[in-house]
Amino acid sequence: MPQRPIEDGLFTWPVPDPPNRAALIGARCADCRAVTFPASPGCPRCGADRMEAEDLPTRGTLYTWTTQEFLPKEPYAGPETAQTFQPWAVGYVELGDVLRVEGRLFDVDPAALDFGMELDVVVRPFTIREDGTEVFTFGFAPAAG
Amino acid sequence: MPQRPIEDGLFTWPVPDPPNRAALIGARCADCRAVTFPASPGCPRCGADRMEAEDLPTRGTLYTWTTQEFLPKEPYAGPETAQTFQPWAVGYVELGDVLRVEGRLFDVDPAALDFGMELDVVVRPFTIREDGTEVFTFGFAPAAG
Amino acid sequence: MSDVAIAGVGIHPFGRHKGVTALQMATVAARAALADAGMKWSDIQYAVGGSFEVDNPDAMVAFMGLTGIDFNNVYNGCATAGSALSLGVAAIRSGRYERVLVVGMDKHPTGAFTSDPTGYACPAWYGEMGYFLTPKFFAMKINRYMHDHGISVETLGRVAAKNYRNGSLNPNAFRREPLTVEQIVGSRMVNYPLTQYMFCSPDEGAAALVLCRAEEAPRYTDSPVFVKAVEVRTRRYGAFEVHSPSAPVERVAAPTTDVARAAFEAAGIGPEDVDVAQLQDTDAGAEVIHMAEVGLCRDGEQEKLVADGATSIGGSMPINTDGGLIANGEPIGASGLRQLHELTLQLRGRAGERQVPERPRVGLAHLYGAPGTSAVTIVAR
Amino acid sequence: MSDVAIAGVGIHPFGRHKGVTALQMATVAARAALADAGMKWSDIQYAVGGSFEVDNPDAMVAFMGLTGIDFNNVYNGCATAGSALSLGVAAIRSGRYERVLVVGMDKHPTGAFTSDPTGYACPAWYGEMGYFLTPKFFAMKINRYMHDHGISVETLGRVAAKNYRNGSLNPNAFRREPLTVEQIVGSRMVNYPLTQYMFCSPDEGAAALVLCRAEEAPRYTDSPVFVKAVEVRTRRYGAFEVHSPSAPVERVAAPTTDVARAAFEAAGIGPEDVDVAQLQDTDAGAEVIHMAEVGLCRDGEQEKLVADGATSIGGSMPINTDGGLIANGEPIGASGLRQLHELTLQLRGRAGERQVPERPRVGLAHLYGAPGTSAVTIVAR
Ligand SMILES: [Zn+2]
Ligand SMILES: [Zn+2]
Repeated sequence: MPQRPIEDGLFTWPVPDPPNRAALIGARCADCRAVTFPASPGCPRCGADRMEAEDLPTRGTLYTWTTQEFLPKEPYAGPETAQTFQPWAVGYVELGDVLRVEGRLFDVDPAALDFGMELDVVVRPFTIREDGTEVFTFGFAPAAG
Repeated sequence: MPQRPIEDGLFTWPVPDPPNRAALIGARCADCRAVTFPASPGCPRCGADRMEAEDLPTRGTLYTWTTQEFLPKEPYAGPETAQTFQPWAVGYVELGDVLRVEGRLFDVDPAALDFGMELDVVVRPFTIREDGTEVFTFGFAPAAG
Repeated sequence: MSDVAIAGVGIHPFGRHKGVTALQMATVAARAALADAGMKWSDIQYAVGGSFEVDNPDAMVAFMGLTGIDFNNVYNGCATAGSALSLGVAAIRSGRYERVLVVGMDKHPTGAFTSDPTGYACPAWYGEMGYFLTPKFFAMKINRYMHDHGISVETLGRVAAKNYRNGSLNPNAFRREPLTVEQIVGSRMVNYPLTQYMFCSPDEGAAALVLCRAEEAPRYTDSPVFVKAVEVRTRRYGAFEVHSPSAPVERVAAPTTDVARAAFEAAGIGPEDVDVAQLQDTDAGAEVIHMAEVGLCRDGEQEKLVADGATSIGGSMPINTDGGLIANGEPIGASGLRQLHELTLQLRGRAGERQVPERPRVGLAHLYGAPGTSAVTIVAR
Repeated sequence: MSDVAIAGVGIHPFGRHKGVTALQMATVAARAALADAGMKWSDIQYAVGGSFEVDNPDAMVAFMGLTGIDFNNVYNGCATAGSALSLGVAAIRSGRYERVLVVGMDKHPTGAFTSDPTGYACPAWYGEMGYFLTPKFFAMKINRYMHDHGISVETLGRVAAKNYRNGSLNPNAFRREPLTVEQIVGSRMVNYPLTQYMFCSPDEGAAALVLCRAEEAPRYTDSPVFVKAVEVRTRRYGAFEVHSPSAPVERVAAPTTDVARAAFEAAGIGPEDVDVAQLQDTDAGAEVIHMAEVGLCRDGEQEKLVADGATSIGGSMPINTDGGLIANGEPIGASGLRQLHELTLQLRGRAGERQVPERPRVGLAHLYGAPGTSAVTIVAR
């Protein structure tokens, strides 16, 4: 089955070190050093337009979260139907002292989520498109130790 | 087959006199006597909100026209496909000294249309909806004499 | 520069109105505002219309009368009415026009708002992943806020219950059934910790204001309300805002805080002078956060204030006296003008069953919308 | 009241730009306008954005920098840029702000524009019948106009050929291939008497202006262009306008005529003073009609003027020197700012191959859009 990321240039996977971890690809402003994810054509902090790609830290802490308990309307492109939909958790994870990134929270009971818990960047299957391509996306899962 | 007008309150058909003619239902402002078609909740001329329904003249003259040579996108609800589409003519017809009303021009070769030609208000089949209802609409056709 | 007065207000009830178009509702609201001011449509020299669903609010001239008026349409998300009002006020202050209509309208389909993420500077994949949803963000914001500032779920329930109670006193509200804290907290979870009855719903409605020069106000009304300030601001870098795939760790004040400060400075008063406020309560948590962001209290004080009933109609800091978004729903273009409609009635002392007991002198209206835009208006009599 | 100058102009090429969002194009145009003025984004205190497809043009702050700016979005159909510019100008004239960005952007799908008729005060059946289409109306308007005023089909072909020729000299244009009158008149009939190549197409692009107080202009540019007037008007009862199921027999002047008169009066000049004009040429017939409606000639004189080349770049009345909508296409929010971009270059004497020979002093830009709204801007050096 052909496989592809949900978007090119979003994450590096796997990274050589640590093993089995993924790294999100941000951009750092050459002028004021602010970091964006995903890479932005302009710096939201100072307005400069020289942005350089940079891998973000692969581990972080949970800043906040919620549960998504209804099936989103389009443009949501996940595989569920109203019948098969199961609530999921989504949160902002603080990667180093750099940036809080939003993503799905995998492998964890929402009731067990807590502020400050350690999470790793992971890549998981998201859906299978009509043309048979399996689409992968990024998210976070409890730190593997 | 169930039949219905494309919209209620748009035309009276047939009218008793002259026979086989239809009358469009406009609204006349109780204050300034301006007439609208279709009936409007407010007067475009003076802003008053007392509008009274009134049948418009059933014969008029062609003010201007064009041809529609491509299949309109939605919300167009006609029965054609890209394969079956045939250009049609559409124009503004001056009904008495009251109002110019836009509508399809039936039973006439577009090349034979001319400014000032006499046209009657007519009602014709427009499309058949998925539920089997035949929808009728109004338009204009060369005056029957 | 001329000061600006509200000469008249009008509203079309909020809710669901099958067969009535948004432009028709706007016409009803505008005619009511004109009647309230004792003006004719032809007296109006300039109009500003706001809507999400209607491409061209100015098309209502077909129903109002084709006077050839200069009519400008604006859209700034849920802050649309603030933008519309600011243009109307600026047109009078600058001396360009003397009598202005500001009108908002919308007719939304049911369910959470959605749109094309790339029109909000978000990548397409953000929508494909199911992240382009406002309720989810608001839930995450209040979840962290509750943790940081000791706000309980009961407080969210009390805020919503207060708004449903106020809505039950408002003949123009969408939700007119009072609900208990238990019913609200126990309703279906939508986005933890926010339940179904803690959210407002998109709906339908329209509201309108007629503005005039302050000097001329006595010609049109025996109880003029003056617009002391109306400000609009987008977010600064470091604000934690909706529709953000990422947010910097560095934090600055929210756009609501920025815009409230600017409005208070322009009005020459402070939060302590506000007698009645209408705050953007997209959900019960938003009302809690916005109380602090606009400066009506400090972070965390909401827990006691709400429990003590301070934000109820009879309390020391009445908020969302007409039921807010929670009881009225949110027709985006109209929502902020509904707030001004309510403040005008309150300052006139004509809010009926929901009148704040000591007739208020100063009112504040606050809006917040995607992608991080806020508006604050301060009115006084 | 301060006069207003154009301190800088910027444009993103018009055409088709796969993979580039409208907000990204707007960012390119805005950065170019800032660079032209020698300003930084943080110098800008207020911005006005216009778009049809983008809900929130203000979301471009994510790319420009999150400065917390007051940013207002407007939409007035094809007259959007006129509305945006009028707000930017008013903000400076009133003394509220000193440095303002006005930006327009759009990224349309192919094919004729369509939308929900009820948002234009039209009944739903009008759309179901296939009548809610602008090209059809413009064809009916020019058909009658040609009959009343003796305009030939060849004149329509010559107008379009002139615009394609001008577009071939414009590196930012969408259509850069010159076409002959025969090719244009002989192309596929779309709506009689208008053929395919007589129409502009919806496309993609962005344009931006930086405005400042006239007194400050020398700080930013060695060739300031001043905004002498910008006016917007809707139609009066009796104007013959697009999206009208019916029209009164009683006729009054078109909104274009009304707004041009208002603009000339505000600028203190007359049509005879205009050295170069950009007119809304949604189709070749529209340019012909708008020549008379704005007052550049009398009804019927276009036949000879066009045949004599008066509206060519080297003629006595150069019109649409950058190719107009016919060669540039129409990204609605950006279209009118493209006109101002071109007029600024022409008045600066820096329009390159398409420079009007005697460097013009006064320029006029005209927009017309559904449901009958027109804007005219007059600039001078
Ligand atoms: Zn930077
Ligand atoms: Zn009338």
